[in-house]
Amino acid sequence: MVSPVLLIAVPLGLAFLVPLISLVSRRAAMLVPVVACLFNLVVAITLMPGVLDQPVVEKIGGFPPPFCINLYAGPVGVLFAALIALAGLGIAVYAMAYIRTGPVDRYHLLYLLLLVGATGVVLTGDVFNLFVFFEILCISSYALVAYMGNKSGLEASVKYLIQGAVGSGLLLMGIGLLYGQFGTLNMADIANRMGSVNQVSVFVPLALIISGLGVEAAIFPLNAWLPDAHSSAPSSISAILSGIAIEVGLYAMVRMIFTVFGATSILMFMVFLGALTLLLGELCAFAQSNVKRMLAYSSIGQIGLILFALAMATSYSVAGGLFQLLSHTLSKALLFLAAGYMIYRSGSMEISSLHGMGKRMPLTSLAFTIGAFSLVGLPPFVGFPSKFLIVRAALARQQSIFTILLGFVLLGTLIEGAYFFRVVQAIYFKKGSGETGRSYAPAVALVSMFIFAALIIFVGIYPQPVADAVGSAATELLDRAEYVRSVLQ
Amino acid sequence: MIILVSLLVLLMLCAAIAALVFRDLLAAVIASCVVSLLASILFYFLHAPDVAMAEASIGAALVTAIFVIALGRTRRYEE
Amino acid sequence: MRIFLSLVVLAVIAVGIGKTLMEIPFGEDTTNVGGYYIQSGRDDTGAANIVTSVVVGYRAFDTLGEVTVLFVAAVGLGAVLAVGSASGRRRDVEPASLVLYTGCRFLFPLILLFGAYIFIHGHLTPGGGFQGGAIVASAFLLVYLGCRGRRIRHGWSKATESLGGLVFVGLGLLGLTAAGHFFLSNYLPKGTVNHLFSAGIIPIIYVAIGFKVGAELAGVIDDLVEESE
Amino acid sequence: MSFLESYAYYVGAFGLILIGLLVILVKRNLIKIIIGLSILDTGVNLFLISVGYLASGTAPIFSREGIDSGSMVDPVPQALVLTAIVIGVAVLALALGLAVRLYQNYGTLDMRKIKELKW
Amino acid sequence: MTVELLLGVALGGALLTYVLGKISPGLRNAFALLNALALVVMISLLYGQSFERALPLGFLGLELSVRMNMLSWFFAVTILGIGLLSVIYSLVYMRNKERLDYYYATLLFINASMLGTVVAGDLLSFFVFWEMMSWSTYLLISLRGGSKAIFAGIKYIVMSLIGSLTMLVAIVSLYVSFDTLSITELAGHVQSTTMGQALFVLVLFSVTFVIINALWPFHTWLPDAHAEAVSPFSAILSAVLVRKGLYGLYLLMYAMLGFSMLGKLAWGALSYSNVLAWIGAITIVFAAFRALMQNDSKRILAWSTVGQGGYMVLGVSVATNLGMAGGTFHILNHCIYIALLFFVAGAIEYRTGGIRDLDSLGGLIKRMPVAFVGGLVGICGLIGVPLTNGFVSKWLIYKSLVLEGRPFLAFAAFLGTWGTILYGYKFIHNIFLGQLPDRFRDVKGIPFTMAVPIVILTVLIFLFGVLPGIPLSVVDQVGTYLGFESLNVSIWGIPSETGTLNVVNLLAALAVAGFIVWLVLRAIGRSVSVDQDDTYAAGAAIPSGKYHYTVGFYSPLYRIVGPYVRDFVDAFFLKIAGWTGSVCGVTRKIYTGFVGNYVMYIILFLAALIFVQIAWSPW
Repeated sequence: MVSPVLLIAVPLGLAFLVPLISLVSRRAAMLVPVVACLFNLVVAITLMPGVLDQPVVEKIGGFPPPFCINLYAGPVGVLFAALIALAGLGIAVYAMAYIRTGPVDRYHLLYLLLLVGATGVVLTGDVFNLFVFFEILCISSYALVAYMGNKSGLEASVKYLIQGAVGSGLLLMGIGLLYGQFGTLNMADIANRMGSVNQVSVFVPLALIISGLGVEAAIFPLNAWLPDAHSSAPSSISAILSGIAIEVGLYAMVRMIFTVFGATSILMFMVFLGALTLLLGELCAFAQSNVKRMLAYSSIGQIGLILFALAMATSYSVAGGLFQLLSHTLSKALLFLAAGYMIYRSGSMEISSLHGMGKRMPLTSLAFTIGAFSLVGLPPFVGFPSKFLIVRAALARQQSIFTILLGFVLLGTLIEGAYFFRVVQAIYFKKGSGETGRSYAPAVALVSMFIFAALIIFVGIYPQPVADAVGSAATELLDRAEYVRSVLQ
Repeated sequence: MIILVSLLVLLMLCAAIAALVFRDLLAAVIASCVVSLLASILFYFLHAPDVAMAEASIGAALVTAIFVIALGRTRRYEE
Repeated sequence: MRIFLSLVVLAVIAVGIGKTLMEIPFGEDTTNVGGYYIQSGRDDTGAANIVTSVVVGYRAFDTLGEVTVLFVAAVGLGAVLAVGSASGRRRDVEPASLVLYTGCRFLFPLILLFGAYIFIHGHLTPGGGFQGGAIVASAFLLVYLGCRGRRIRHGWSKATESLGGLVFVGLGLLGLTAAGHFFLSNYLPKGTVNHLFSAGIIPIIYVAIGFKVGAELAGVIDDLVEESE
Repeated sequence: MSFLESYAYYVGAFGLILIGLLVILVKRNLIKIIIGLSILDTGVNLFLISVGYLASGTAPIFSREGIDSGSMVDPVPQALVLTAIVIGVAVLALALGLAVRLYQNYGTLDMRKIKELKW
Repeated sequence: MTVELLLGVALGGALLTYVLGKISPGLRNAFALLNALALVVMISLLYGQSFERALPLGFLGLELSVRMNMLSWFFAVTILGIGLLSVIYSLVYMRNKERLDYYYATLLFINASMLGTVVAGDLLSFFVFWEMMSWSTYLLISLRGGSKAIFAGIKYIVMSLIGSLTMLVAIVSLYVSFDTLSITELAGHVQSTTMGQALFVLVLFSVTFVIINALWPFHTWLPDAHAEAVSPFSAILSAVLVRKGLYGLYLLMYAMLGFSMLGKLAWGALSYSNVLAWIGAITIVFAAFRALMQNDSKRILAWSTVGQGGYMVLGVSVATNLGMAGGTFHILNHCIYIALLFFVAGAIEYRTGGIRDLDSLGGLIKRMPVAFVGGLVGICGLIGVPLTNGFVSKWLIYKSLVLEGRPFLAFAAFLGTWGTILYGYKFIHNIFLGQLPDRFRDVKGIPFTMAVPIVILTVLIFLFGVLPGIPLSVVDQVGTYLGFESLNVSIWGIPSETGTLNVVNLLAALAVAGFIVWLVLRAIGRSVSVDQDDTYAAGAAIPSGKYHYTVGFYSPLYRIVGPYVRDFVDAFFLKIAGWTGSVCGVTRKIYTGFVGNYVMYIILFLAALIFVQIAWSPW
């Protein structure tokens, strides 16, 4: 019997082990995240089939649910956990080669803790516990953004920290108000009692929580930290931030809205917000000449797309949103990883310095291209099935407002396509100045990139298993009563 | 009792405003330390001795110390 | 202009929150989970201090996360201050006066002892691992102030941090194999309430937390005072 | 008087929260902003504790036999605040570390001058 | 012989080519050639078969299928045939260039995905192959590098992305309504749809197909892309890739919607077919004049591709069996002669060191006779000179227009043909006739493997021109598959009540006319050939370069019509792109860099939420 708590406890134990290990050898610490992610991946995959039938509610401490903190390992949680472990594994492997300077043991330790925080957020069934894991996620990402110790990294990190701290303050206030009204912190319990209070009075906590989580989820007016942080962090960290951190924030927000508050009335607003975030993100990305900043803004756009899909709140759309989330994780991680080594070789983040990279680093460039195509949603890459699902969901609403919004969303995709294709051209067809010799990224980094590329193509061609998992995850997210029942039974 | 509490609250808010307006950062830090200390007393009045202890030892003492150390390595006055 | 805008915006938020607070009457019993904890906390966990029974019993998982947050911050601070640091030099400052020096040396063990008392008795009296740890750290702060030039050895503090965390997680994981098959379940005998050796794993966890928090906060101060390595 | 009785703590808590936010909004100095964060945290903590308060209650500790368990204040917010305080100090420590490094790199802590990253 | 195998060979061959190229270039070339040849053999074995089969691999719960019928077969054969010739041509043309592994692999991949679009049995796999075709084409257009090629690539992919996004919406909308994407099943369901939805879907699909078929006003990507791509690939682009748009229109208009539905979508004269026909007519005229203004050999051909697309659409939108046959046959013919012409232009480019500027070429007839013959025949086909294939198809289109009583459209088509004659003549004249510039004295003839495709295509033009019955029987089967009445095709032409197309009679008439001309010329006497420098101006010999009279060809005409035939659509699109850029520039200013502002956004967001709730309580 595998318990979902292992997904958190074992990596955490390994993380606590790292200082001891690093007393012996600093470089040995870099294996720890790899081991932890492999373990988590195995556990999550083992849990997956059972969880698709019946969610596992893990009572921590063994008390009955409203009184203990419970982990809720439903399809969503386990899917996210698997995704975190998978992306975490690939990026950890990459970082083994990529991170060479500074206190590497601390880097890998913080990285592992970031993954632990993310896993905790997606598995927990308790509001305050979610806050705590969220803080683990955020604080480790503040530190990691500044890891390189350069000016821009520090600046980005400070800005991120200030906004993140304000966000978490608001979140905590919201949680406090919730506790004041319901006297409980268990998500299912709050959901259960939600009907018993005045709906107006739960709005302020909802607004606080949306604003608080929205900072980490990077929805439109709250996302100013993202381009700075993602572009200044080491590329492996940009990859995990873009691939996991903001998605986890979005998950938390959606979980709050769907399950805890059941606030269907605000969803239309979130749909608009998603479309707006998408358009603004893509517009800003279009104007960038710095490749990592461009990727960062594109993450904003993608988050907008995911939010758009999730907030439509039909089983199709939520499935599509989750699928898009997965495909964004894989693609954006791949893009950042590939861009990382290209930037490393060319010494500059400007797109113009990537000219001729197709010849200098053919495999890395190929990886970048695959990521870019996938993100734009071209078949046969993983971005296509998710885009297909989202379009289907929007059209299945059969309302002209959704069709119009879909038009804006697709306009965003078009802009995204334009700037990604521009970069791909710069890589392949523009003549680079200066050095032209071949130089491959280290084998370990290439292996990691090709794990992602292979997944992108494989899931793109054969999306059915993912689509099934995502489908039942959507059912779980939308079925509030079932959530409450299975926790409080 | 309630008058005492109200006074403490008032004092605390004044300290907070002082932290807002002081241009001498060290004074602002001390003001925020006072805020924490008064909050700690309020915690005690609210029957939360654990929290009062934690706020006093962590929020008032350690945080202030960290602030002062950090101030020593940056500059003391706002530009 | 900016201040004006800020005030208006904050006023709107204040009004909104104020409206919501009308729904949360002050000083009245609105709890439902808390009531259960008060009723059965003593029996469930064996701790006299219900806050402790919540912190290390019912919501021990939060506490694990909390310990991790502090750990993250300590490690992160070390990473931030270590990488590409301008100089590895220690700032030369004049030594403290003899009175201060002697006073510090005298007080240091006493404060340590007090901190230890606080976290060992966490399940009985107010206080616990965090408060005790903070007091322990303040002892080290005193050393930095009074006995300049002395530093804790990083190896030891790292090992303490590590072991503290490992004990916590390890105790929790043992719960999976021991009685009840729950993470962090209290499987040790609970003893008699209000005795030092009671409440099962709670004192052990609190001691571990105390050491860990002490080491981490001291490490934080150390990192900030000196640019390490 | 009854207003004070009911809301003194809330006023204090939300006063702190709003002042903290105001500091963050209008101040440019990083240390000042971090002070603002600390005040914000204190305010939130005070609010949480006030939520759990029971007018005629006692501290939730069975320090001696015969304490009426019905009159204890809610222990849960206290547990939460313990956690929140530690999280707050963690964030503050990291922020101050970053501030120190930022000062080494930029020679200033004025956030208006620290904006190499924009657009 | 199954379609799955065909697709597998095509896709696998493309990937394998890349891998083999890493081992040995010779092996790669041989394999690419073999692969292309094998595909042609396989597709010819599939002639006349008709089936539809589900693929073993589903996609998101949808069944994917492939099918084979005359429509698919017709398009597949043009794709694979031109693909083969293009590969043959590339062997020498691309020699000594960089990135050949990439080139061959992508070329074969494009062919494979085009093949996929035409054999797809459902709209989803159609879309998937379509997108694969789009991005792989994008990857090859800019192969040459240089700012122009890169601009062409981005222009193409953005237009193409617009097209595919609209198509995706259309396809998904059909899927949402009918829960199937199989083309045959949809054909049944679509009849029951509402007018609004039918129009929605039709317009969205049409945008896609009009873009890829480069009809006005979405033609702007084509001239750049075709001119900047390497010549063998330009041939593929012009000959077959562009015509995927027509395949799409066929599917949409006839295989799925059907006549009755199309007939219902009309408000007076404003019917779908009419709009399409007028778009075709505008395209013909506009493109003819634009082509006339060009001075770049490949750009002329590119614009002619735009114009010829107009003819096909005219034929298709007339929707009689004659028009249909004309349109379909014109696809085949155009594919043959435009490929030929691109091969010729490429050969000139190859031998002259990359010169495409018509002002600086000339007199190459003696140096490159094979190219001249190929070029002349190709141009004749393009113009529609009798005895070439272009004549037959254009004749069918004109005839159908006249029979349907569309004089204005017919006039537009004639006007376009006049333009074609003018620019066709310019093409031939400026390259092959006139003086030979000194620097081209030592130009060699076309290498053998490049000549092979040219000769084959030249022969085909004549063959189909003289014996139109061979291709027309296939074209007729396409027509009958789409539900048109069968034409009565004989090997020499199409006999019918309203005037018979019979190439034998034409041949006889032409022979007589030719004989008379010959007699006249003989009676007048021979012309005298003089040396190039044998001219005098005011008694002084002028250096020969000065009166290279191909410079400024048609310049009086330019002066008259030039101001009116600017490509204002292109300018408009570029302007939109520029606006987007400035909007982006403004938008990004939100992120001011000052963290106080950022926190203000957060607080403002929260306050706005609360304020709206307090004021109006919508939530």
